[in-house]
Amino acid sequence: MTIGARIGASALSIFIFANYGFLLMGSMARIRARVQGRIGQPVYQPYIDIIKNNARRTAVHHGVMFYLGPVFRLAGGLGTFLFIPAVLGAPLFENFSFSGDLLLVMYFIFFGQLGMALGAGQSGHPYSPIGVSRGLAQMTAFEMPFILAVLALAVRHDTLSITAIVQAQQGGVANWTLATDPLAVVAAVIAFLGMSMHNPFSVVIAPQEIPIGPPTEYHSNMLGTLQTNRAIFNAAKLVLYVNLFFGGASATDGAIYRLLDLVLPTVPAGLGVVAGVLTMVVKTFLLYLVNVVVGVSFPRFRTEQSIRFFLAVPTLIGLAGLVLARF
Amino acid sequence: MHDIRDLEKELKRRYGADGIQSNRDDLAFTAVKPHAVGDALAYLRDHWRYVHLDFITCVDLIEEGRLELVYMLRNHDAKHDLGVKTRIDRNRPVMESLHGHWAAVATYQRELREMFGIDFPGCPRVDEDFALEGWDEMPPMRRDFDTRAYSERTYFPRPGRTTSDPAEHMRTKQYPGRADL
Amino acid sequence: MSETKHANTLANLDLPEGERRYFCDARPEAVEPVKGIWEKFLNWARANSLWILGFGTGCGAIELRPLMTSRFDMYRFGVQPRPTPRQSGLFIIGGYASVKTMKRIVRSYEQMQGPKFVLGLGSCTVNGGMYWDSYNTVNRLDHYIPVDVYIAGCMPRPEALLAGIKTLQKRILSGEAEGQNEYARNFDWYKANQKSIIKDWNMPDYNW
Amino acid sequence: MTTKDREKYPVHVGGTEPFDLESGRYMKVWQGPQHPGITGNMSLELITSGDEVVDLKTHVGYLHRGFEKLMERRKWIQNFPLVCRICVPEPDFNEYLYAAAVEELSGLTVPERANWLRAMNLEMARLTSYLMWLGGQAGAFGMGTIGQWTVTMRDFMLDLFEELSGGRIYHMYIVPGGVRGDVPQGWFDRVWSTLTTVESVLDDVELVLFNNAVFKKRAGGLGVIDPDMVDRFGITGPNARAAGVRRDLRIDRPYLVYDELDFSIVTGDGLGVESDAYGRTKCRVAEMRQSIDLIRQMMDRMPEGPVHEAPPNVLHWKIPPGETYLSAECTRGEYGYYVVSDGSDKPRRIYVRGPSYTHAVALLEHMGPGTNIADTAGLMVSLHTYPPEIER
Repeated sequence: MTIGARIGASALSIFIFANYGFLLMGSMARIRARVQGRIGQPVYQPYIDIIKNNARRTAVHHGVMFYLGPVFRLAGGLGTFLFIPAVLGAPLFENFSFSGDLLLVMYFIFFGQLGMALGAGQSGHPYSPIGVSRGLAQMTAFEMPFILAVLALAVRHDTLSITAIVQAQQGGVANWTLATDPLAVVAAVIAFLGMSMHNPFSVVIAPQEIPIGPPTEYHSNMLGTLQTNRAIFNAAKLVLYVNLFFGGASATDGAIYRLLDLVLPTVPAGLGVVAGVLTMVVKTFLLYLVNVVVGVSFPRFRTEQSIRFFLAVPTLIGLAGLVLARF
Repeated sequence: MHDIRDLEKELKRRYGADGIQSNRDDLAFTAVKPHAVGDALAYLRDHWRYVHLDFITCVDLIEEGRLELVYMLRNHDAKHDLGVKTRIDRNRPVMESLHGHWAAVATYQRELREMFGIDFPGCPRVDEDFALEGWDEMPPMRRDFDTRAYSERTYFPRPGRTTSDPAEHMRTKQYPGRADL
Repeated sequence: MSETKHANTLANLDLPEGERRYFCDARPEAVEPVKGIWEKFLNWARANSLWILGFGTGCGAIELRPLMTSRFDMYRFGVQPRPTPRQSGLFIIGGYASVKTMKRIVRSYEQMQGPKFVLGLGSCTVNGGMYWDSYNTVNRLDHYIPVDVYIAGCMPRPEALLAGIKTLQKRILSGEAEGQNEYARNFDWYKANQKSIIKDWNMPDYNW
Repeated sequence: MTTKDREKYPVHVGGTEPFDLESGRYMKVWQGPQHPGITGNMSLELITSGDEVVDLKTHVGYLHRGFEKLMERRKWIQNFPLVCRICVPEPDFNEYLYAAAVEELSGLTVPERANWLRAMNLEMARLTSYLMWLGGQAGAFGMGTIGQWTVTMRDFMLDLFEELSGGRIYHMYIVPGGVRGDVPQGWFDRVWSTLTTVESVLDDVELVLFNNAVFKKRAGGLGVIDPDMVDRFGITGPNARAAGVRRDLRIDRPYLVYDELDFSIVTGDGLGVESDAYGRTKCRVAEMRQSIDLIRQMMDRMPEGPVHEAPPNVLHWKIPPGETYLSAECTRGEYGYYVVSDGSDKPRRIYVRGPSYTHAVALLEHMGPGTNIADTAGLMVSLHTYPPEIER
């Protein structure tokens, strides 16, 4: 596969999963509204918001770094996605995955927030540094269980390639990390709550206790960039988690593929890819649903409370998972 | 033991209070000289269990050229309210600051300073703006401050508002010919 | 600062040297809308994604909570509250504006990014309403910031608020809601009115 | 926080700034007036060191309308639409206190049934205001779901008010000489069913809130009020009762028909909770259930009869000279009206005593230092401060 075709394929997959991320945001807002007894905004509301934000007529200049913040954030989101194979066995969706992509992805996940911190710092609004300090402190905290879980995986499968990890989980739920390393999965999922900044770990962007953190001064097209990144970044993190812990999605395997296999004499490759994408969509939706349900049913931790929490329970679970994976 | 007569005697003997007028069986008023207010309040608080300060306010007696300060105290055990009044000069209104007695007194004094122009030397933050900001007219709660004239002078009243005397309206429009209106 | 300034110079010059660079020393400029179908499309997006500034300026704010909850769910129309003026485009003045609040209203309004819309809630924003003779509440809101829609009543019901929001959306779709440009064109007049009531003007004339 | 912890912070002397903001150790942050985590329209001037508030100043006046001045230039009856505007969440206490003061000064008598309806109106207002507050308290800690539920319940209560008085927020139902009209047909039944709905939602709220580890962590130990602070700061209402001080004007000095009703004071130690934000929340939820019970008692024992004693021609109504102070137990504490009449057809002086006057300024400025900057909103809401009754 030539590099040009590869770039084109990645662009296409980014486009598909970005739209999926938008629709995910919209539908989750609706689910949140249902818990609160409301109807909620339309599913396509994120699109309108982004169009409006990019169509703002005026914007305020705070300096170069202020502009670069959202760019870094978007770069982080894109980079995270670009090195994750979305669907196994589908050249269209394997992006730029290579043998050591896990390390690179884990770097990219936190790259965006650092860039954002620099940009928000230059905005000069007192709320921004407060939110930045909270955010970075929490980030270092929930990195710990996440990294322990990933190490458990790496030790278990003796590889740093996401593709290989997904490959190793094929062939039924029994091979999933959920079944092989349940402790690592628990630690990682708790870390995901913090990573996706839902309650109870959302003090960074809390409206009540000092609004609203780093993006206080961001508006107009910069806010639009941030929203776009949120969609892509959410999708990327979800895909990564499903790949690492929930068996990923394959174009030549999976429940939907088997179903097709029953009804059709021979499943064409394109249909297999569609089946893989559908598997990924279902799994990511369920994973995100867990987050949202937890989010609507909890208040927020304060910064130091959430740091204590992360460094206590999930870290110990992750350590136990690592030990179990080794021996 | 809370006996209103003993209290009256004590206040008369110690602070020259001129009697206690009881409006209800749980509400009474007394009046002392300005210099004695601080001691009287402390005495009431410490010896007669008037531990709770309801409010401090001021009534503008413009006819007598006086400002009447009212300190309303409450005795929770005897279920009795006692209002301690004192009158100060309206043209040079200065009153002893009692911010040591209760924590909220400073706030009340800030408001009185702003609304009535009473000075409380030594009261913390007494010269800061409380409710108003950059007010340069006479203190607005004085009787001779005409709020309507100030509003019409300042705030671009929207034309079309007709204010009619309701009594006049009833007499002419609603019940013409009624004698008792 | 009680002394009157020339209306066509910005007050940044009166600031201490260190603080001048913090604020914008340029006057607001009217941004002409691009003509044609593209602007219609953008207006559609603006009308369907109204972000309210979370600033309860008066007692009208108490009817915004029911508006957000399940009875009158304003999220259905793409209306949602935002905590920071930079990101919000709709300013609901919840009732009477005292002078002290008016100062903050002006600052928040100028910090909002255009196109921005103002919705005057309650009779007290129209002509002072119940406080028409009060010494501390402004009578006509539209003398200080441009107002797109007034909602009369004290207090207006949430249904009235929804109707006002729908009216505002119609105005935006028809391209009439150009309050930002109006503010920029009549900047001096608005500034003079604001300074006539805000006695201690200790901020720049136009702070982004 | 206790008094001992305060000693490590500089004290205010005459409002001079004890913190050197240029030193880089402190940062000044304004919370409000444009802030979702603020009650109403006020602002807190915070000086923070790291994540900790070392100094807090309350700034009020953003809602100052000069009520007391306006009342002095309106006739007695013309003030009735005005007084209820002082307190938006529960205007009925203003209506009742002003009406009672006018009646006491003018010697106007009130029919029996009117008193019962007044008391019922006040209890419904208490419940409505508490529902609003509960949402705010949970929302201050980031739990918007509770607010969505309770504010909807508040809407159902407002429907009852609307059916009774025609107004959702401002009722103007309690007028001198009684109430403005008798209850509509079948209104009591609707009240009863609505109260049942509210109770069921309260069960859910208690389940979600008081069994919630995160809420316990956030609200527990936040803003502790020692019983010895109560008299010094003039703390009243649930804030004092949660500290274990048994003071409730409805029982200590029964007004209206409260002496005929069967209820007891809700105190923090009675519920076995500390006097922190969590304990205050528990106390207030208990009082919500109590007022639901009170409303039901009143509906059971409501006597028949007239509801309004017509005053003389209100347009020429001259109140004989005199002065009085009436206080009632509102949601936040002691609400009082000090009315002075000089015999004319307009009041001479009316002073409105709101409980937030001490809670939001003196008490909050005392309790602020030492709290986490993320807790200031929760602390302020847990005191149930409401700005308009401070500046009026």
